[in-house]
Amino acid sequence: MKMFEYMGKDIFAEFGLPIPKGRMVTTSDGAALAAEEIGGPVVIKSQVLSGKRGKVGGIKFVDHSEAAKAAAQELFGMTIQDLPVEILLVEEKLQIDKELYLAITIDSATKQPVLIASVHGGMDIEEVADEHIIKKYIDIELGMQNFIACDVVRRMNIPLNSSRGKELVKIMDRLYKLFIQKDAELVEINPLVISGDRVIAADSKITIDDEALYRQQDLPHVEERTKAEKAAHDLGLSFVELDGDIGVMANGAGITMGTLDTLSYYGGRPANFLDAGGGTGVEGTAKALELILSRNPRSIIINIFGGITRCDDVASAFASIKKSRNIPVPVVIRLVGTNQEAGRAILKDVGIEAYDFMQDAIKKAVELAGGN
Amino acid sequence: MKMFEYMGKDIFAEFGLPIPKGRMVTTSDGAALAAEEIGGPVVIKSQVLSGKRGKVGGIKFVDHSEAAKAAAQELFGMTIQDLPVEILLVEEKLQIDKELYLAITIDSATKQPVLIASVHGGMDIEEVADEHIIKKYIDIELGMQNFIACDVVRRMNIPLNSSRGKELVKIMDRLYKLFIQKDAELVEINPLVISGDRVIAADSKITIDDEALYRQQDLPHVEERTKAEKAAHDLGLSFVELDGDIGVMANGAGITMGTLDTLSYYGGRPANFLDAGGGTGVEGTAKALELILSRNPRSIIINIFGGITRCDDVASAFASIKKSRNIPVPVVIRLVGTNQEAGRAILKDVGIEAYDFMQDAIKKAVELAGGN
Amino acid sequence: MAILVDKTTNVLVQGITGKQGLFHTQQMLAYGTKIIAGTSPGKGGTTIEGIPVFDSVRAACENHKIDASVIFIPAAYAKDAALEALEAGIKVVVVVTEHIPVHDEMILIAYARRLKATVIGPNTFGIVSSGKCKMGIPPNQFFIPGSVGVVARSGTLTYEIVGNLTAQGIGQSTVVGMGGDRVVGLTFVDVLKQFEQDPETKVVVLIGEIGGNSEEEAAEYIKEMTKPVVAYIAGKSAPPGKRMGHAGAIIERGKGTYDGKVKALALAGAKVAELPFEVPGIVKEIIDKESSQQ
Amino acid sequence: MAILVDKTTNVLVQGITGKQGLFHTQQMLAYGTKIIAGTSPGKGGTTIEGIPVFDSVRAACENHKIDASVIFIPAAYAKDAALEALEAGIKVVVVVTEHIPVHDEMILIAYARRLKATVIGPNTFGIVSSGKCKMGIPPNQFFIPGSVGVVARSGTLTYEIVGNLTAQGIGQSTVVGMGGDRVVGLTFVDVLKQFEQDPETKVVVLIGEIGGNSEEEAAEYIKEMTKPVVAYIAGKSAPPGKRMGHAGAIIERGKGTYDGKVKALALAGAKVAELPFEVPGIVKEIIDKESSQQ
Repeated sequence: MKMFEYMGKDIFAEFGLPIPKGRMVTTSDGAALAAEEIGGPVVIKSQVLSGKRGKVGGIKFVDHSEAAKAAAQELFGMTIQDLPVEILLVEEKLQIDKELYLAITIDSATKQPVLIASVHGGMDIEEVADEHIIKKYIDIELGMQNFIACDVVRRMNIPLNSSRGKELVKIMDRLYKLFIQKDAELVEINPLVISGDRVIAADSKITIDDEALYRQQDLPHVEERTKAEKAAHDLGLSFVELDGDIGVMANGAGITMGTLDTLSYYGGRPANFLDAGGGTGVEGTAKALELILSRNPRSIIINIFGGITRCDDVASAFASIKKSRNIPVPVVIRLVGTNQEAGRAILKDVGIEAYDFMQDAIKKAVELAGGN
Repeated sequence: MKMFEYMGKDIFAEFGLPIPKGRMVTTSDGAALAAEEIGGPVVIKSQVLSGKRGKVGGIKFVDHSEAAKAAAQELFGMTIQDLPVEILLVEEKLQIDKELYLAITIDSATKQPVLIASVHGGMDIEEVADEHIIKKYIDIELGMQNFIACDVVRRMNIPLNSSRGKELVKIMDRLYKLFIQKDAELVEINPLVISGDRVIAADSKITIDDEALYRQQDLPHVEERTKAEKAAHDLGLSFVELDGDIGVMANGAGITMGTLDTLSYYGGRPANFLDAGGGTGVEGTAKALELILSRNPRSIIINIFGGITRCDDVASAFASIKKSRNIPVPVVIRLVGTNQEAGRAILKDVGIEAYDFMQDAIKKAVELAGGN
Repeated sequence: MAILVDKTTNVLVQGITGKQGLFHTQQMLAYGTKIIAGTSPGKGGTTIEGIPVFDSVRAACENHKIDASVIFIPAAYAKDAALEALEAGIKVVVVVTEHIPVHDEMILIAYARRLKATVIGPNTFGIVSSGKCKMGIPPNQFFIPGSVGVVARSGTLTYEIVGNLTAQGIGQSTVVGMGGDRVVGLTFVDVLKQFEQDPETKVVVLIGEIGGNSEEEAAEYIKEMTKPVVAYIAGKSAPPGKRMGHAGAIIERGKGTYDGKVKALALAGAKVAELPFEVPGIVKEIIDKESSQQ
Repeated sequence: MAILVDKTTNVLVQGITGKQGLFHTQQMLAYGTKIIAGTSPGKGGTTIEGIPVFDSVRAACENHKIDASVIFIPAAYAKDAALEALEAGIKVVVVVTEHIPVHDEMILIAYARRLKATVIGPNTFGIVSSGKCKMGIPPNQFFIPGSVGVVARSGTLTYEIVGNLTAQGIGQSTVVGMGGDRVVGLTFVDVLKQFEQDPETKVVVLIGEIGGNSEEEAAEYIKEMTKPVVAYIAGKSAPPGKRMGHAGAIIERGKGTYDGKVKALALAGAKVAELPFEVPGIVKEIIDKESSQQ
């Protein structure tokens, strides 16, 4: 779950990480008031879950509160990468002496947290040359230790005895605590601004592990999924909308991808990715079909190779749906694996002959969709 | 640093460990009031840093507040193992279904925390047979995990699904948190009382690592040392009063013990143990001598083998003291090690010929004390 | 011979009394797995399917020699269960559970590494040493003994490919599911090294997918291998930036692409199948060629 | 030969610019120790006594091959310094610092154990491989090369005994101070095993004290040793329940007594001296006897 910048900064504050003076507003009057409270020049930033807002004019600098109101009105009218701007963050404008980059994320290869730092902050870290990026893997059993932060500061060529050096050591320590305690996949400060003697997080980017949300109940909820994707997720289905005309359902991410690849190979175009996962019952299967049908496909391919998923369960679910509602397009089913004989018998009763091999079933589905 | 029972229970409460209803009082009127607040029968417990208070009548059970006042008056008149009773803890009297034992301490051999549990609580754990004691070493990098507590509960033959089993798992988890967060050397609950559905810490014993007190500033301070021992400690000296008539000073615990052993071997009786440690200056040496003289010895042996301690420093310190004050008893000095030539020259200037070997010096000191 | 688990492996099932635990215990027993104990806190002393149940792993280990454990425990408690198995000294731990928080995964894998134990998963179908021992959830009928070692990230895709191998009479030495999560215990390289050492394994099938860089790392090792490797990478048609089910299966910032992986593998000498059902044919060709050369 | 450190050991001094660090660096250099770098955060790039100073251990290791580190850092920061040395891959770390919180000691020793590194101390005088390498604070003049291995808990008592050995012309292979704290990196057994393996060591002197049970554990191992062991235990005259300086030196609950330790050691075949200055005579007797037998 990605957090909005202002939410991330609230969390930063909770962990003692320095943030600019400011607050979130939802009206242009609110923006004017906030600017007045802050006093002096302010920056007004659109709160959207997109990293590109600066480039498309989603951030404005103004000198006083009247200008803030006007700027806010303008921003509230924008959409950034299809996302309407509904929230703004009004903050003191920082004097910027230097922009650093600091992040902690998870490294799949070494299976541990990695701290990433650079003295070339302010731009997308992907654009920073490798030799300017410092990576420090953190032993998760040892955790963040003072010497680790000190050594990163040294590698940044920032004097350890300077006030900014000491401040950075503290920031790394607190950022790591946040990363651990909030089950973060990513915490990023870009830029981390050096402003005179202060070191301040001018932006925040926090992604929380979806699987850990159950134990992070005090975090605000942010919904990134489309309505359909969310409905699917709540049922344990993984659903992604694509732009073709053949509905796809399979059980398992790998085989679903394999199904899409095969479909494309035979000239078909998938309308969706739908991984029904393991052990989906009648409700899940019904919902899955509904999602697929919502894309108005010309045909549907269901490709099941049962492990945890039992073929008879899938067949029963499909049969009961087929009896109770109209499915307006042809459905091709491939069904093998656990309890496959029982499953095939159930399908036969509702007039469907299951396929043995996925390539045959997929070919058939492409054919039934009538090509492109 | 040992904590009083009532302090330990405050800390227990801070960590969510269940304690009886009650509070600390310092007057008998206060005891009566506390008993009234609690309602029903209460127990009044002398707050002294001695484990034997129960056996000498330092704990009283009464049924109402008038009786509480009388009992408190009686307790305030007591001394327990030389310690005057100045504080009482008044608590609800628990219905006791079973008494357990639970503690976490540090195991020197395996260099890690060890959880100790027994279903035979209520008595000194030293009196419990080995086969009734459960020990579980805790990997300090892994910490306390649910499965560890569950397995201890299983070994106590308490059903894991029972409410008391679940409560115990929670208590172990919290006790370990306390142990770690408070830099404890020992946390002990004896007895841990099972009272109906409740599991309650009827007593508390917490010892905090003295070396960690600097980072445990929010703990109340408890002084266990005698005045002289405390003065010594504040100067980095380790001082223990003994009952002989020869003053002893050496540098290092081992050599001080070796000096005492040798002194005893030659028929002398030490008046004290004084380890001056490494690198004591004029002030420390002067204080050390003062402490030794406060025991009215007949002679003094100073046994220095210099490593961190530099012989010239010790000699200078001693010489300056000898010049400024009267030392009423003979002092024998053995001085070898770092900068020994310089040290010996300094001593020679104040009329003292240092010895080479400790046995010779010690023999001389015993001789000068005039035997027994 | 086989890798990691074998005919003689004494298996513990953690969470044996749960719905999934029980169903798959029955399936594993039917496959011939030597399950000798199970755990279920509070149910110690009972038996299920003839298997003794204990309150804890320690309790099981006090009564039986256990070599490997397979975990069917809900995500919120799975870390504790895996740590418990590791702490008790079990050296192969299969974590079937999906949806485990990634921080929990980092902790349990760090602990396993310290104890020099192997964690298979989390979020894995498990491991099958065909005809000898199955730990996990794959359907029994598709796994027959033979000389092909299979290692994969994804479950059903593996069944698909192994099922097709079996349909063509090509058996497997061991089939290993590394798990679909971002942080898992094994890498392709870990498993390839074992197959390289295993006398029973003649050909290795690697089933990868887009995202991450473990296929690229595998390619580096494949260069040194003496045994032929056949690979299939899922996700050729997946659009960048969209997460396809697995935490790992996403093309981000131009890394972990299909083309990059295929190129690395091909350069390393692996034969790369374009579609999943092409794998058995390529394997068969290699086997036939090798046997004709002997 | 010697144990743990030798002529070729490249030594780092952590806290080299502090008062103690500097004084003992001079002493160690005078003894012939191969000190090749020091650390002092914020002073990287300078030199002291001709030794290059770095901001961190990693920075030192980037520029020099370091084999061992000796730490002169105040108690509150000593854990971090020791972890830093260990994390940088240094395999012998001598922690001279006293008054380190015991929880910090448990953490750093657990980490060292994981990395298979040796921690000497905390609260130790250090280690001397006589005539080759001194890491720590003992006075130089009392340590001459020879065939006696010495292992002790206490510092000055060791100088006392080693000084007397040297005065009688009996040199030492290596002298190891385990440290006086309740939790330290080494046990007597760890060190005895090394002496047993070291060809240069002919006789071992064990200097123990009341409290704890490491002397009793040592006795168990001494039974298996081929080399003669001479022991002295301090604290015969100490009253029970009083802590004598060291965290360890206390007789509690009837455990760790003088008599118990002496009995265990004597039963194991060690010669136990009653007073510290008797040790050299007993060692000399053993050496003379052995050389007359050859």
